[in-house]
Parts: sequence; C-alpha cells; structure tokens
Amino acid sequence: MDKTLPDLATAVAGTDDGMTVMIGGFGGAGAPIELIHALIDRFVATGHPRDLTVVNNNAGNGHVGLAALIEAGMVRKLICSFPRSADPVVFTQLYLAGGIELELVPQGTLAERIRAGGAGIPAFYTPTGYGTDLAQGKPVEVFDGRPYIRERWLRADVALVKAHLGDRLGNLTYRMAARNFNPLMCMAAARTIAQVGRIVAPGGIDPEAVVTPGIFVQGVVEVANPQQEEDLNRAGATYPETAA
Amino acid sequence: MDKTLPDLATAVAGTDDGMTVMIGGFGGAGAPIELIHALIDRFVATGHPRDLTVVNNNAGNGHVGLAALIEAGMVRKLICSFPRSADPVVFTQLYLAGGIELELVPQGTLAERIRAGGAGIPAFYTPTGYGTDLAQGKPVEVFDGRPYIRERWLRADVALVKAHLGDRLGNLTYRMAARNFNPLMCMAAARTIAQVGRIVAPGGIDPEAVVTPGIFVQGVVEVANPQQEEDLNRAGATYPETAA
Amino acid sequence: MKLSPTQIAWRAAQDIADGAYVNLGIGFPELVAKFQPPGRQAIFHTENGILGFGEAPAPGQEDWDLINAGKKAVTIRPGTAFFHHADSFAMVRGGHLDVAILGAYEVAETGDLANWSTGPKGVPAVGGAMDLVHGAKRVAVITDHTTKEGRPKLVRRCTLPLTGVGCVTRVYTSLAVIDIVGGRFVLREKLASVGLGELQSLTGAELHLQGPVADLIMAEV
Amino acid sequence: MKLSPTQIAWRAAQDIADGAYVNLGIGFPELVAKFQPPGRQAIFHTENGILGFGEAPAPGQEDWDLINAGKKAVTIRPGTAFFHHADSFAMVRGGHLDVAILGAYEVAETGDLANWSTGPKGVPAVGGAMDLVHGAKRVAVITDHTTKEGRPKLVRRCTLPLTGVGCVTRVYTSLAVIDIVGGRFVLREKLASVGLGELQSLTGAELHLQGPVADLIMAEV
Repeated sequence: MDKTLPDLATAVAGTDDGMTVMIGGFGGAGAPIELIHALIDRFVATGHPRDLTVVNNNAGNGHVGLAALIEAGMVRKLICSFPRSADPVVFTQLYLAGGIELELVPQGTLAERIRAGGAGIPAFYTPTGYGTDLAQGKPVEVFDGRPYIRERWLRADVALVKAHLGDRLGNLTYRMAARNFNPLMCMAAARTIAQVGRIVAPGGIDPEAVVTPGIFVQGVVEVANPQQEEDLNRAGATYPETAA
Repeated sequence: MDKTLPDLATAVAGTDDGMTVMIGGFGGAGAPIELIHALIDRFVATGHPRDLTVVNNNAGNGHVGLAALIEAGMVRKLICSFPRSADPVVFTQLYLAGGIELELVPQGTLAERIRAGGAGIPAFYTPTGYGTDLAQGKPVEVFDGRPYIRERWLRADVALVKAHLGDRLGNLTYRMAARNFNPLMCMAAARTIAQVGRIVAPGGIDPEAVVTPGIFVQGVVEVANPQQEEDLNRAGATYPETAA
Repeated sequence: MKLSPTQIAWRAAQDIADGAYVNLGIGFPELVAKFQPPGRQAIFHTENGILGFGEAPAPGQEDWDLINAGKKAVTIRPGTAFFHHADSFAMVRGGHLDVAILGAYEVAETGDLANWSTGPKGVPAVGGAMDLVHGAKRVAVITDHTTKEGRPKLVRRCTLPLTGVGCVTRVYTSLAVIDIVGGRFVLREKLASVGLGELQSLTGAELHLQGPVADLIMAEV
Repeated sequence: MKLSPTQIAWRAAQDIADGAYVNLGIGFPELVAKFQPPGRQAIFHTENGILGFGEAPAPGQEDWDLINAGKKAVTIRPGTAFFHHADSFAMVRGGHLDVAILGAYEVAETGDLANWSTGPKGVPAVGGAMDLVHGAKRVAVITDHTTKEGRPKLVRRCTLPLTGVGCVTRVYTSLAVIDIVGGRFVLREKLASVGLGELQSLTGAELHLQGPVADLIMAEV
C-alpha cells in the first residue's frame, strides 16, 4: 500500500461540487496553503469545485489560502468559530453582501463536533453556549443539576490538512501549534489528503510519536518548505497572482 | 511547581474509603503494580481505604496488582469490560459469592465515558450496545435514521496510572501498548498519581512527544524498573507475599 | 466433509484487500492473519492501541508492554503506530476499519450477532465485541456451520444475548459463504460435496439464491 | 482617579498561585502574564494547543507555527506541551484550568457575562469565549468599571448577547474588586479615594458588603 500522491493537482482531484471540505489550521499555523491553492487552480481551469461548505476555525486572512478560496467564489457556506483576522476583507464583504452563509460555532464545540464525527459519536452534550444565542433550537438536558445543550457531529467529504512528516502508510506528525484542528479533521473526513513537509519511509516516524495514525489518511503529498500564510500576507501576496 | 512525590506511600495517601479509583492498564500492560501494592500496604496497616469503586478494563489476573486489591477486600464495586483473564479466580469467586458488585461496560464505551469525564462532556450517544442487554434503561435516540444509546461520563476521585517518562510538571509519555487507558484516566480524575520509570527535567520530554500534558497530573513518583503483572504471575507471585 | 477452522480462516483471508485495515477477534479469528494472499499486506488493528503490529515474537522475546487485545505478545513493524484507547475505539466506531472478523455463537438472517454471552451463568464479560460490530465497513463472522451438538448456528432469530443488531454482512462457515442482504441469508459459495438440501437442513433459516453459487475452496493449509 | 488597564492586570495577577493553570483571553487579559509575583510561575494555556508557552520572541525571530490564540508569536519553555484542539478544549470544559481571565462588555450580578458580540451588526465571531467561561475553576473578568461613555459595565442583567450564564466569580475593575456570590455583587476591595456611594452610582446593580472592604492597590507599573 502506498498513499503517496505524485502532485498537488492529483491530491485535490477528488474534491467535487457541493462537497463539505474541512481545512486544517488555526489562522495560518497548520493551514495547507499549497493544497488550497491547487484547489483554486482546478477551479480556475475547470469551474469546479464550487458550492463548497468549508469547515475551518477562521474565515481567511488577506488574499491567500482560505481567503483566496472564498474570493474565488468557490465557497457557499462556512462553518467556523472566528471569522475575523488582521485582514478579513474578503469574507466580511461577501458576508455582508449576502454572498456566503455562516454557521458560527464556539471553538471548543467545533473541535468536539469534528472529533465526534471521526469517532462515530453522533451527538454529545456540552455546557458551552447554554443560554446564549448560539444555543437556539438545540435540545437542552440537565445532568446532575446543571444544564447542557446537545450538539451534533460534523463530518466531511474531504479534509485538506498540513502535517510535518508523513509516510506512505499515512502516519503523520505535526509541527508545534500547527497541530490544532488537523488531527481531528483527518478523523472526520471520508477522504483526507495531507500535505507534508517530508515523506519518510515507514518506520521513519517513531511509533510513539505518530499523532495521526495512517488509518485516518487517504493521500499524502510532499510539499517541501511550505508557505506560511503570515509570510505571504506580510509580503502582500494574492492568489492567483494578479498582474502588476 | 514540583509535582514529584518522595515515595509510593505518599503517593497513595490521598485515597480514602468509598472513593472511585481509576486504575490504568489493559491486562498487565500499563498496570501501575507498585502503586496498587502501596495502596494494599496502607490497607494492611490502617484498614483503609476500603469500599472502593475501581474502574479498570479487567478484573485482575492471579494474585498481584488489581487481583490482590480485590483479594484484600478493598473493592466494593468494579466497573470494567472484561473480568476474565488467565487466572481470574479472585474476582470470579468473590463475584459468584455476591461479595463484589460489577458494572459491565463495552470496552469502547468505557474508554469514551472516561474521556468524556475528562473533557467535560456529561453524556454522548453511541451505537455500541444498542439492542443488547447492556443497553437496558439507557435512553435511545435516532440520528439520521440510525438508533443510538446515551451513555454518561465517568469521573473518579483518584487515578493511579503507569507512565514511562515524567517531569516535575506532570508531563508524561508511555511505553508502547502500555498507553491504553492511562492517558484517559489522567483526564478524568480529580487527583491523578503517575508512577513513572524515570523522572526527567522539564524539557527532557520533547514538547511534541508529550502524551499527557501536566495539567492532567497531580503527582509523579519514580519507580525504576517497574514490575510486570505477567512476569509476576508466571513466577506464581502473590501480594502481600505469603509465608512459604 | 467440512472445512477445518484453519481452512475457514484461509477462505476469509482471501477477501481482504491489500492495505485493508482489519480487526480480528480474539481466538479463532486471529488465524486469518496467517493466510494473507501473496502480495497483499493488511494492516491489523488491536483494541488496546496498536495499528500495523507484526507477528508474535520468538518465545522468551516477549515484551509485555507490547501485547494485543488477547494479551498475547506481538511485535512492531515499520509503520506501526501506538495510541490510547479512546482513539483506538474512534477507529472502530468511526467507520475507519475496512473489516472486522469475529467469532459467533449465533448469527441471525437479520444480521444480528450473539457472540459474547451464553446466558446468565458465571461472570459476564464483553470486552470490545459490542464496539467492533459497529463501525467497520464490513463485519464478517467465521464459524463452524453448526454447534458441536449439530444444531444450526445460522438462525432466524438469535436466542442468546445479542452483541449487536443487524451488524453482520458475511458469514464464512465450515460449509459455505453466506451474505446477509436485506434480512436474508444469500448463499454465495458452498462445498461442492454438500447438496443444497443438506446445507439447508443444517441452517436455521432459509437460504436464498441470488446469482450463481460458487464452489467453496478447501485450501490445503 | 482609577486604575489603568495595566494596573488592573497587575491586581488580577496577584491572585494567581504558583503553578496555576491559566488561560488569558485575547487582548487586554494577556497583560496579566507580565505581572506574576516574584517566586510564582503560572502555566499558561492557549486554545490552539500549547501548555506552558513562553513570552513573545524578539522581532524577526517569529515562527508562525508557534502562535497563541491571538495569532501572536510565542516561544517554548522547558516543559511546554503541544496537543490538538479537542484535547485543548478538554482542558477547558473538563475543569482542569485553575483560572480563566477574560474581558467583558457587561457582567451581571447573576454571573452572566457578555463579551463576544455588541449586537446583530457586522460579522459575528465567538472563538473560544463561550468554552472558556465553562470549566475553569475560577472565571474572572478584568474591565474598566464603566464604558467609555460612563455607563456601568456591572449590571443587574446583561443587555448584550450572552457569552455564558452564571459563570463569572470575580471582577477586577478600574475601581474595585468584586466577587459574585449567590447572584449578588459582593465588594471586596475599592480604591481608597472612591467613596462607597460614588462606587455604587457607577455600578448598575447593588453592591453588597460581607466582611471588610480592603483598599485596592494602585501598583506602580
């Protein structure tokens, strides 16, 4: 078995119109910039995929990565906790114009809903959000005298994640706080594609140090020296690159 | 801050009558034999703790570790998935004589209930056990056309776990399949005591390799070259040692 | 004339694809690992937190921190991963395993399985059985076609305590390979030497035909 | 005469024990980390999966894989641990943090907090605020005693969208330290230069006295 994919175009080939796509990262840390840009390339070339539902903690920053995906008009709905950033203009304008749907989810609930999706737990109770506007319509139950609201799992057709090391079996490690939502999204998608800084031979990752076991990963593509959203934004980058 | 404890007696001093005690391990792997034996020592010396509710995957094997704890008469109730082993005579005889209560929980549900306890999730739904005798009395709910049963979290007063490396902040790693329930129980107890093969300085564990972050651990005691239940049983050991 | 347990395990192993994620129940199902067809390498999962473990070590080489769900010593291979019990059962319940192969006391035409308890006597023990029957893409059973007393193990409705409802999709027996489709037993393969009438007489619910019935191979193992 | 934000942060820092696990909300609350009393070392948690991180790196030394919840670069220290978002919020919801210190638009005498939304205009964003108000053993607020327009931020009932119900246990303001006990504001400290009547007039719900009221220290920071 070899889950290695030859290039980014192949890696994003299975993402189709109307799909739910989880995209890893918290802000720029752990954001799979190259995979997102490959998805935009495909849309520019073919008009697909479109009408995507995207799950991410944020709504993009500047004009690269997730912000560029939204700017390209590929996203119908965003499920996130914090659609603000240093430069949130792309999402903000589209949202205020009614051009994109937003499901706002508290950050811990978002993480737990994704984990639940991956773990076969269709619903769970949490104190988070009880008594607030974000609990509207959700069942309330009292356990041991304290009220909780019921939340449903989140699952996706595709997850695009960024990892540090990967092997051909799909085992992954992450780099520092670039871990964040990535391991959870690997669990919750029917098809998880990981861009990794380096592909190593099986056994090249200590079995104790594997963060995402290969069972949660369907494809691995090597992207050496991946771009950082923060660096791109400081350089004023856009994607696709605009003519000067 | 220094969570290091000087010896095993100090480590188990906070475990009192009637408490719920989670004990790590799956069979012998990851079982904190020395902590359990220290608890027995205390009982032998003082008559306490007794009437414990113990959470473990199993019910002990032979006459050491958890089996010895049960044999000493310290356990009122056991919550486990598989109270059988190569030599289950201690639990079996006591159970059939009506001397110990058993709550049988499917293994995955047991793990998830403990994790839920640690994660502040008071209840969740699972397909496991639906339509079986173990679902009796549990609420059933249909999600997306499929029936699930509702399970409650499990929390404990004390968790006794076995880890490989630990530092004075409580960060832990485990050794191979000795990980099993240990990291989950660390999360679910008000007071978690870990016996570790070696205490290292903070930073001696790679931040990426920490399995249990110190926030989940209240005490760390060094037990170099810990005993393996399997080796003890092959040698016909009992605890406390009986006169020949 | 019937398949030995080893031959049943061999037959079940033929349906496991290269790279498949597989959980084998404790005991008899563990035999399946020995018969992977040449060129295929399944990745075995064990409930206690290992993916991609290897065979048993030589006697005397056991490390008791490296065991499987049956508490037997195993080994690591390149690509092995360790994880805790909640992640392990996330793999199970979350639909990530391609196949789970389990033993059975009874399998019903409804797909119901009874394999954990023979009744209220003695000490009950369930382990991971009730979890394993949910989530794996395929849940297969390997079993003798009848009990030692000659009573059918494939039945209309289970009489023993259930492990799971409507969960089994294929049964490999000492006489046949049978799928469970829409609440019916559908015969796919049978020993050439066993007539359809004889097979039906040893089966506690109606066997349905749906397409051709192949000969069940009696491997020389 | 009132405490500056820095002085409020200093006051809040005095109540954090050595070894306490602490989450500081984005922005103003982050100031608290600067004023740990000598000999004490709290362990800071950030939602995006770091425990025990250190101060900001020197400009130019940032690693953008090593950021806090405010997306600002931080550093590691001996004993730092990384983990994923579900484990991070298990720490939050599961009652493992000793204290969370947050900003506020409004705090009610009921302990209700409003700190995430000023109403239906614009783009709503909640982040981890609703999670943080549950689970920490103490949920404290640091805030100016009144709005820029001079209206009370401590009120009988919140008028803005709630972040959480009955969650705040202590409020550090520019004029006072106030506990929330049984649905009432209980005054613990106030600036010596501010009279009780004046303080009450700047507070939107009744201030109760229960034991002595100490002088609020105006630290030279």
